[in-house]
Amino acid sequence: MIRSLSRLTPVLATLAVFLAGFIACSLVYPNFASLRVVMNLLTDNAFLAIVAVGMTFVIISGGIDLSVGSVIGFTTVFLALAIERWGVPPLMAFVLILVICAAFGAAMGAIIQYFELPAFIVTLAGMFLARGVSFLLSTESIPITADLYAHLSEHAFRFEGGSRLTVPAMIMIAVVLAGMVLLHLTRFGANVYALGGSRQATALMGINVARTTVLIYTLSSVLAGLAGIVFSLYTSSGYSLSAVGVELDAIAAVVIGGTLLSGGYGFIFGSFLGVMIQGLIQTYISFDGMLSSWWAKIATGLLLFAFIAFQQFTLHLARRSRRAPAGVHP
Amino acid sequence: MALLKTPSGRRCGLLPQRLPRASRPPPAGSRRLPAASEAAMLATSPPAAGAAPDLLALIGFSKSFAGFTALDRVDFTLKVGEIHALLGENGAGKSTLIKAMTGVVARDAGTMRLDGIEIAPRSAEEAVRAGIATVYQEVNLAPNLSVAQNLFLGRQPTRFGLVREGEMRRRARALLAEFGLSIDIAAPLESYSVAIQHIIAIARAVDQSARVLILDEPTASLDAQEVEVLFAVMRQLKARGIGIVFVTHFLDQVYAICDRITVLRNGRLAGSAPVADLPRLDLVRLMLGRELSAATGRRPPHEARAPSTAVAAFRGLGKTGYVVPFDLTLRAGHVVGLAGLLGSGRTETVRLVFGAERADCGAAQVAGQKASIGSPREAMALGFGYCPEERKTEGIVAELTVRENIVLALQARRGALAPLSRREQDAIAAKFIRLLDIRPPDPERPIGLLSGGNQQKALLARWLATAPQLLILDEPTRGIDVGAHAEIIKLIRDLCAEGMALLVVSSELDELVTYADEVIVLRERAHVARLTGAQVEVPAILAAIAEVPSSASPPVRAA
Amino acid sequence: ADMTIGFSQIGSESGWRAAETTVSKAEAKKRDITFKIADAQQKQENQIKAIRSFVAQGVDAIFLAPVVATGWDSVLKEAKEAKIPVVLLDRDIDPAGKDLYLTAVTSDSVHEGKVAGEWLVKTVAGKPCNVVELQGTVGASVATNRKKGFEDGIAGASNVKIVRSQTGDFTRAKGKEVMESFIKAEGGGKDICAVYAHNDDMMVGAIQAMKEAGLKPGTEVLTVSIDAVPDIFKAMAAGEANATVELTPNMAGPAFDAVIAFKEKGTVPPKWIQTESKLYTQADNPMSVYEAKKDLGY
Amino acid sequence: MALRLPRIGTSQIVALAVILLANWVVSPQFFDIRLQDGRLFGSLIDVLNRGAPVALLSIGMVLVIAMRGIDLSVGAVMAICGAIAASLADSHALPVVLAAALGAGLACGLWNGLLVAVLGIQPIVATLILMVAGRGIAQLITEGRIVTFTSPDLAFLGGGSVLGLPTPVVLTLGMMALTLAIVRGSALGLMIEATGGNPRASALAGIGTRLITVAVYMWSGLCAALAGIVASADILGADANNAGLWLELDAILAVVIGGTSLFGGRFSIILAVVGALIIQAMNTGILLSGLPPETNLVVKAVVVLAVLLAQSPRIGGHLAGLGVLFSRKKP
Ligand SMILES: Nc1ncnc2c1ncn2[C@@H]1O[C@H](COP(=O)(O)OP(=O)(O)OP(=O)(O)O)[C@@H](O)[C@H]1O
Ligand SMILES: Nc1ncnc2c1ncn2[C@@H]1O[C@H](COP(=O)(O)OP(=O)(O)OP(=O)(O)O)[C@@H](O)[C@H]1O
Ligand SMILES: [Mg+2]
Ligand SMILES: [Mg+2]
Repeated sequence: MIRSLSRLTPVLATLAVFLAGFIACSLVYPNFASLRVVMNLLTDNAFLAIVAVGMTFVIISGGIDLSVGSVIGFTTVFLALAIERWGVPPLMAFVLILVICAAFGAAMGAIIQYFELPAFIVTLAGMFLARGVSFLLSTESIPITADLYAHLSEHAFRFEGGSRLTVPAMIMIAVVLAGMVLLHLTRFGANVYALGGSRQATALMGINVARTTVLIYTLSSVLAGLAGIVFSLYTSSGYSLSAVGVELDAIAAVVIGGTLLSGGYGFIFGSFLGVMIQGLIQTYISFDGMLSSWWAKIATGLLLFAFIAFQQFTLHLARRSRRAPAGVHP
Repeated sequence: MALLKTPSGRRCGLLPQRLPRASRPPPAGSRRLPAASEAAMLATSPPAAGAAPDLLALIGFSKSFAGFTALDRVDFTLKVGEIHALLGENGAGKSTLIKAMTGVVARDAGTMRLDGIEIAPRSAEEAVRAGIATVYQEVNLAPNLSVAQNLFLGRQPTRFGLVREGEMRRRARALLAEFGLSIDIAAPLESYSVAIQHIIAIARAVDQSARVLILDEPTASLDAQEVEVLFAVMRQLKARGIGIVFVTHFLDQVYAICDRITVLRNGRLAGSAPVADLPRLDLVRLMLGRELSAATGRRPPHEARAPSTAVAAFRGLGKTGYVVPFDLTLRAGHVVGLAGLLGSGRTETVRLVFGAERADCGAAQVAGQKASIGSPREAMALGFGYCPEERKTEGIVAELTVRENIVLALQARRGALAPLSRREQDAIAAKFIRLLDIRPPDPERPIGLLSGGNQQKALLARWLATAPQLLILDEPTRGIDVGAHAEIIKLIRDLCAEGMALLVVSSELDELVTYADEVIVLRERAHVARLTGAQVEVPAILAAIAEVPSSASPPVRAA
Repeated sequence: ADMTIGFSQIGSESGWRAAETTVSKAEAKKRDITFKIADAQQKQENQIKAIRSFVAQGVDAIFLAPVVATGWDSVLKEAKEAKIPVVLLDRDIDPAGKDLYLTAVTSDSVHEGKVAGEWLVKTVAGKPCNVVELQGTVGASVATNRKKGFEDGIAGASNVKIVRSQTGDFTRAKGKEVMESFIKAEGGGKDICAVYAHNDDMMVGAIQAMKEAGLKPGTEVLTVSIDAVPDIFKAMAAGEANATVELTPNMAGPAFDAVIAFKEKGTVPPKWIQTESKLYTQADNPMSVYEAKKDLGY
Repeated sequence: MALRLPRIGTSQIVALAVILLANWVVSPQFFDIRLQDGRLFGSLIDVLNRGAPVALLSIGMVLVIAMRGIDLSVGAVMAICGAIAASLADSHALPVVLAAALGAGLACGLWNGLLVAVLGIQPIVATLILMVAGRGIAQLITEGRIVTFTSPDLAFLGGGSVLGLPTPVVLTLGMMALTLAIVRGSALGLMIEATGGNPRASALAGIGTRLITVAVYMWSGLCAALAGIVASADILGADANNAGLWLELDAILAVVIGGTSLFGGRFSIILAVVGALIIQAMNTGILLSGLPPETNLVVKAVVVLAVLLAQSPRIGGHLAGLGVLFSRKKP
């Protein structure tokens, strides 16, 4: 039991780091410790967290998906065009884009699987492709004026002091929970972990590795599409340059959350915390506001370092304290 | 109660001594018959070979890898309710035949019938669906998943699509209990030793097997008790009419349980016969294509040896939570053996000695000088060498060639800036390939493509190439065939005669006593007995191992 | 004035942007305003976050240099709900949001392109002229607008023709690389009559490429670009560049004044405070302009 | 990853040749080369010259990747070192300028190496820290401006030529030769491949894996510094905002096109450089083609996929040789 609990240590360490960071920020800025800041964290990072959930599956399986940022960009452009220019009803457009994304992800997964190519490069090509196609669709930013959008962006649980739990945040929370169930409680989830532990062993155990791989990339792309929908709700527009570099943010969040980039270990909740830590760093920097743009970057880097070093240290302590005395093996 | 790595009797026909084991009823008969008569007895007992219908029939299996022929028109038949030994030297093609059968390796030619119906599985998944469950030679489970998940991966009990964790754990416990294993099944697989991982792999396959069960060297890392448990399970399956293919290098086990033997040599079918028709000597000749040199005899009497200088001495070396502090002296020309149960701390002991794990107390003296050993590098600088137990994860670098793997340690000791010339490397590789008979004798082949036993030999070569003063070997003969086994034991003796100090961990006690000058017995991560001279005998070691432990539960697992 | 203003700046992708930041800070200091700048690193989501956090901090006004025209409705509504006036700098946003901000201090980038195009038409005076165009980042609204404006500017002159157009990502290095390949593709550059670049940085790179290829920019090949950063004046002084259209980095100054007037006197400023798009040529004493501009933080 | 017999790199060379031919089709003067002012001049030379920064980065990156690492910071390190070089160029002699810039690159590499080898942080996040902060540092040095210089010495490194070849090309070849000499002339190459292949086994075999890790990141920093100097020298100024932006992805792509696995192990420096040339040939081809810029990325995606598929074990017939028998376990 102790050994199985110990697998949670990285997540607990990340949680501790996040809380410590939040408290530290609140001590510096009195306005910080407010429900509003927390709700903003949730809303502003909703699309990132949704992508990070998909990315967690991919990374745990030993892969990587660099295409997600571009898929978000593509999704927003597609939605804007479909709704504004082609007159597709918004809900219909959502379904359509998710199907397109699923096909896109499945294609990448199939190429990775059947041609035995590195995921990094296949999804990099996917990243070029998705962004390139959105340029072809439109290089202009297109506002989405559909009623549904206005309605959804108005819709929110409102709390005291003007803070709101918005639709994007609610979708994100649902995705995180569903991701946790899928990863931790289903056969598919176990197969994902097994793939990351040893691809070859998984095949030898009689798991359909090809199907699992294709499904994983499909899932990641579908979630990226969903994140794109959320992003378009968030900005009520479609723009081919939106969400550039989000793949790196998502990967960083997943890894900060305690998932091993080499696969096999990790938790959805950890990735969620990773997203929140990144959001926290940004919020801190914008609260400070006195940093010139370069100092802001340096500070972001240093804070990232501080968080990771602290996390490493916490893990180290946790491991040390768990070591039993001689002769009594856990 | 303690699980024991009992002496084998596995290879020399010695009687296995049993230790009291509260939780498990003593197996029927405390004595086992000598191998030959046992085989004779088995041959007369049902099911009579030949009477049963063919379950699995392979015809003309061929496979070559980039010009190298691993299988050449091999035929093989397995009958209903038969346990069929598949034997051969390292690299003979046993594992390849198995992988070709299950579709993991695409065969070049050959047809295969199960119950008279032609099948051609193209992946392990299809093989399992066709009713063929397999334990491959290298443990092939997901190291990061829990034991329970590994047992039920792909077939977990579910409700509404969700895995019923509780139910799965319950079943996992029940399944492992059949194998006398009571471990934390929620812990990740990799936290257990290879031996336990192997049992888990077997349990998974047994639980899956519908028609055919294939076991590729399942017993390599098991001790006698576990082997016995496995055999009991195999007999049950056999009674249910399941056909079992069994690969091993322990001939006693063949005679103890198998009905029929098929021997491969250099990828060809060398012969196939009921056990009764193939006495041990004939079998060995069939496998090797020659007589076995009489190398496994007893070594000269212990008294004859004068105490020599200490190469290394450790005082109070230990680490909290890892190994209780111990004293250990290693002398030139002496072999110190470490004996104990699974998880008794033998591997831990040698890792401390080699600095692979940093000790937190104690002192070391090497060649009379005070020394600190904080890392393998420091240990190597002092003339130590360490051939680890877990070949796949800690030994080989799979994609490097045999040559590169062999020179790796020597090169590391010389430092990056003093590279061995290609000529020197070729010479070293050629020398050890010849000396240890590594097959195929191609130094430029990625080592990952060699058979398991040949990888083990190349690792041994890696350390021999550094000509160490102290060589530490952890289970050096695991997975090695009869012929090579004898060679390696001879090699250990020769090294010893040349004045090298050796520290050897081995689970095969009667092999250990043939070369050890001193045996240290471990229990629960502590050194509990030291046997020297005439005391180095299997019964004495067993007695020391068996001494009722002071605390209630033994480490790692309890029965 | 004793107030705190938050500025969501796009990023620091170019010298011009750096100058805008520097000048804004200086202007804030002049007026004793606490000025918080959040660098969005070219990401709209970061700008939205920054605005949210300014609202959470309760600043007195928010300046926004929007990276893209659309998608500001909901966050600007939040600011409005919190009764914080927003001023747009440098770029406008989508018309749907007009009531969401106080005023916009911007230049008209279509107009800039047009000024450049008209200058070229006038300068070649009816002679046939093949133009190569160095575009800004694909999808950036400034690039789209400056392209459109230039095309409008040359629309009437059938002798002026864009023969090649590629993106140089607004950077010197890419400007140089793209120009190199234009020269190769257009017969060693002999067929190129003029270069139009969406910003001066790309033009500086392109000038280098032309010089290395043995061409004479400024005489053999005409150049016209936009922004008026100091280095282009150096090139003009050396006779290697012909014209540039100024985009002033001082957008914040008028914005501060508008906010102060609004806060203190309740004066509602006009919806659009347009900055001048002044054309500079070699005739405008480039060296003195260079001296005047070189310490502005470009 | 399945084990295969050693690669010879035919597929990469063929890919490069095919792309060059395609360039020739879209632009018939592609192979024309003329001598002007003692310097070769032509599209082919442009491919070499413009490919130099990514080629330099890939020389360092291939070693890092062979060690199972990754270095996302190279673009930022380029910016830092370019900024240092440009800001010192007019006030100091060239050796001082170079020493400062290269020293900064080594220091950046040391930082990365320490985070990875000593603190045990996963390489991708460890180097992400410098990727983010490094660009800030570079901008701090230039204060966000483009710092220009006039020193002809430094300019020579970007725009000059040696024996007709542009200096960046010569520098790249020199760096490649030097790296090859160090790595293959000593046992370092073997040790890097062993460590990347199986870190635990290598440590037990007595290889000083930590030291090598730090050294390899430092070398990557050095290569990035040189790339940064070249990039600054090329435009006679340091553009801290844009220098090396996203080039880390190109460098990684080059390494992978060059056949080195992202899971470490066997590597080839020459093929990584060929990979960089493949990427640049593609970019140059796109510029020459006259297609509208909106299509750039789509073309790039298609070409990258085609190059990869040609390398796939399933398609590149003879390379497929051996099946999936044993595979390396990941940590
Ligand atoms: N993928 C492969 N590529 C090249 N050669 C291979 C490959 N797989 C196996 N071989 C070769 O085929 C031969 C047979 O190997 P196999 O693993 O079947 O031997 P084995 O009989 O199981 O030996 P052991 O008792 O040592 O396990 C060996 O010489 C091995 O080197
Ligand atoms: N701290 C630990 N956590 C989890 N598992 C451990 C730990 N320490 C040891 N083990 C596992 O328990 C196994 C048995 O321990 P140990 O290596 O001491 O046994 P041994 O006496 O060498 O027996 P053998 O080598 O025959 O398995 C180890 O190989 C290892 O896999
Ligand atoms: Mg085998
Ligand atoms: Mg052991």
